[in-house]
Amino acid sequence: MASIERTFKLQVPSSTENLIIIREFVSSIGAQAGFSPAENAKLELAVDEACANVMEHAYGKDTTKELSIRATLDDDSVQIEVVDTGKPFDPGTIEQKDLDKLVSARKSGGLGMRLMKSLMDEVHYLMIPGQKNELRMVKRRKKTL
Amino acid sequence: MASIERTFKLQVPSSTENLIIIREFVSSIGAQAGFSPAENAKLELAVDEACANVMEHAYGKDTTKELSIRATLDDDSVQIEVVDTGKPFDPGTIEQKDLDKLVSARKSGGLGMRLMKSLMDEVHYLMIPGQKNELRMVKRRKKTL
Amino acid sequence: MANPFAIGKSAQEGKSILALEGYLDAHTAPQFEKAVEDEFEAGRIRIIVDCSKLSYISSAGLGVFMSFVDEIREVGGDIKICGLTPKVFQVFEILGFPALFDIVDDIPAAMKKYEESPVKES
Amino acid sequence: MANPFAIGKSAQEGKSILALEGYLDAHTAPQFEKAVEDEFEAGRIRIIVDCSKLSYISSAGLGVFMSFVDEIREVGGDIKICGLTPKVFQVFEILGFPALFDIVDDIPAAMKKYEESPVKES
Ligand SMILES: Nc1ncnc2c1ncn2[C@@H]1O[C@H](COP(=O)(O)OP(=O)(O)O)[C@@H](O)[C@H]1O
Ligand SMILES: Nc1ncnc2c1ncn2[C@@H]1O[C@H](COP(=O)(O)OP(=O)(O)O)[C@@H](O)[C@H]1O
Repeated sequence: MASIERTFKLQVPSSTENLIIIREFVSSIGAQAGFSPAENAKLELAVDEACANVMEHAYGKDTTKELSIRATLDDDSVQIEVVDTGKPFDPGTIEQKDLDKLVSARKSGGLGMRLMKSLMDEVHYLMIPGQKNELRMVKRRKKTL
Repeated sequence: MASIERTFKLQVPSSTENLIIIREFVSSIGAQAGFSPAENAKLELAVDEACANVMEHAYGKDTTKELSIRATLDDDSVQIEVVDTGKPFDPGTIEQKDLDKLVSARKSGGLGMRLMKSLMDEVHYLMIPGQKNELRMVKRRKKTL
Repeated sequence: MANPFAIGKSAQEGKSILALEGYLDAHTAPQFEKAVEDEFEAGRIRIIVDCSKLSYISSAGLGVFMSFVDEIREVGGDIKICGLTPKVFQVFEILGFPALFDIVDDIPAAMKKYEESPVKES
Repeated sequence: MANPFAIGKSAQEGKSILALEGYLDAHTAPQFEKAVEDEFEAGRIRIIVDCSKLSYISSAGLGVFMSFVDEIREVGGDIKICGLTPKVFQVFEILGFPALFDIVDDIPAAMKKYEESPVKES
């Protein structure tokens, strides 16, 4: 593995039919990073959740919008940034309800953000109003000393 | 299929290990365009050849460089632009030798450009010295009237 | 083509079997939602979801299980889940689904579960 | 992982069989080139390339066949190609390879071809 940083970018229309392109992109990068199939499946799912949220919430299903994913691979980690120019939101205001509460409220949502947090080592939101929303996630590579 | 134009972009380091990411990207777009598996295989191969040429010739195997692919899907066609900032070249000066000549000269190259031309409906090179080199290829979608 | 997902429907001993295949994500979840809704509205409230050919699930797919099960249990039915591959099971587990759903190995085990406990005990 | 390609080597009735598997592109072609070179340098000049498990080929892979065959034929050997799937065969065909190489169905057919015509007639 080269020690320099490598950057990959993907930009697709904000349509859920492109989630499969996004997952293939991420999974190829995870394979290059040397992630095991199980670890790579986690990376793939976390990015799917992040992008599905942008498509549904930030862009309100407007498929004429664009969504960008930037992946940076270095010796220590894979870093993913998902960028959109849609509606900003404050992740701090989102309450994490217990699963049984969601079930009795007959909700179908509320699982994505908790999944991202368990699947990745770091999850950060950065909102620059009027400019862009960015979700940055990091998954560390296990060191084989 | 929506009637508006959809654009997809991919940027990867100029390393042959990324050809597989490029092929997956292109093949997902071809599937969205409704190409049959055989037509899609042609699109995928043409773009692989274009990118392998950039990696080898335009960038002379310098893997710190970046290569971009832009795919535009509309009602009539899939258009692919491969962009690099490496060494420009004049495709008009490239002689197409017969296969048996290549064999007796023990050449391993000289097949890529002829493949692209047979696989795609249009192949254009555009070199803007000091700025970028662009290879634009078009594959038309069959009309089902 | 771009997002291969399919649902096979069958019935066995008064249970409805929905066999999921391929990728269940935000794009394909509405198909699954419709299928569960159709069963419920036709009064077929004992559902088995066979995931043995399901290669991928995201929260949009999990949300379908979550949003229907309460309603179905209220009328004496249930959704039993079977055939999860380790990869897909991992996602159910992270979210704590095993505490809320009967998750068993295969269709015969799901049938047996319906004998023992028609509605999951909580 | 990112670019799965493998070459299986075996020998049968004095022929060297190289069984290609996966994706043969500009990234993996050097491995194939090295394998053919090794055979040639060890004096094993009757080569059968079995492509039945080859899922993809680009011009970099085709170039390997092209660059060695003349040298090998000069010393009385050959490269016979077998097992091409329709997808891969299409690429050989576009470039006119069938006129320059013996392309047959399977390993037994390649063996037989070596009996009939040890070096492809041109
Ligand atoms: N990228 C985003 N832009 C705007 N709102 C978001 C975004 N991501 C999440 N949200 C908000 O946070 C809530 C919880 O998100 P999540 O846990 O992924 O569940 P779900 O998307 O299924 O509702 C969403 O319902 C939405 O209101
Ligand atoms: N993108 C490119 N940039 C610079 N030179 C190129 C490019 N593409 C092709 N060439 C030149 O054209 C020649 C023929 O290309 P091609 O038919 O693809 O065969 P090969 O790449 O195997 O030599 C190359 O050897 C190279 O000199």
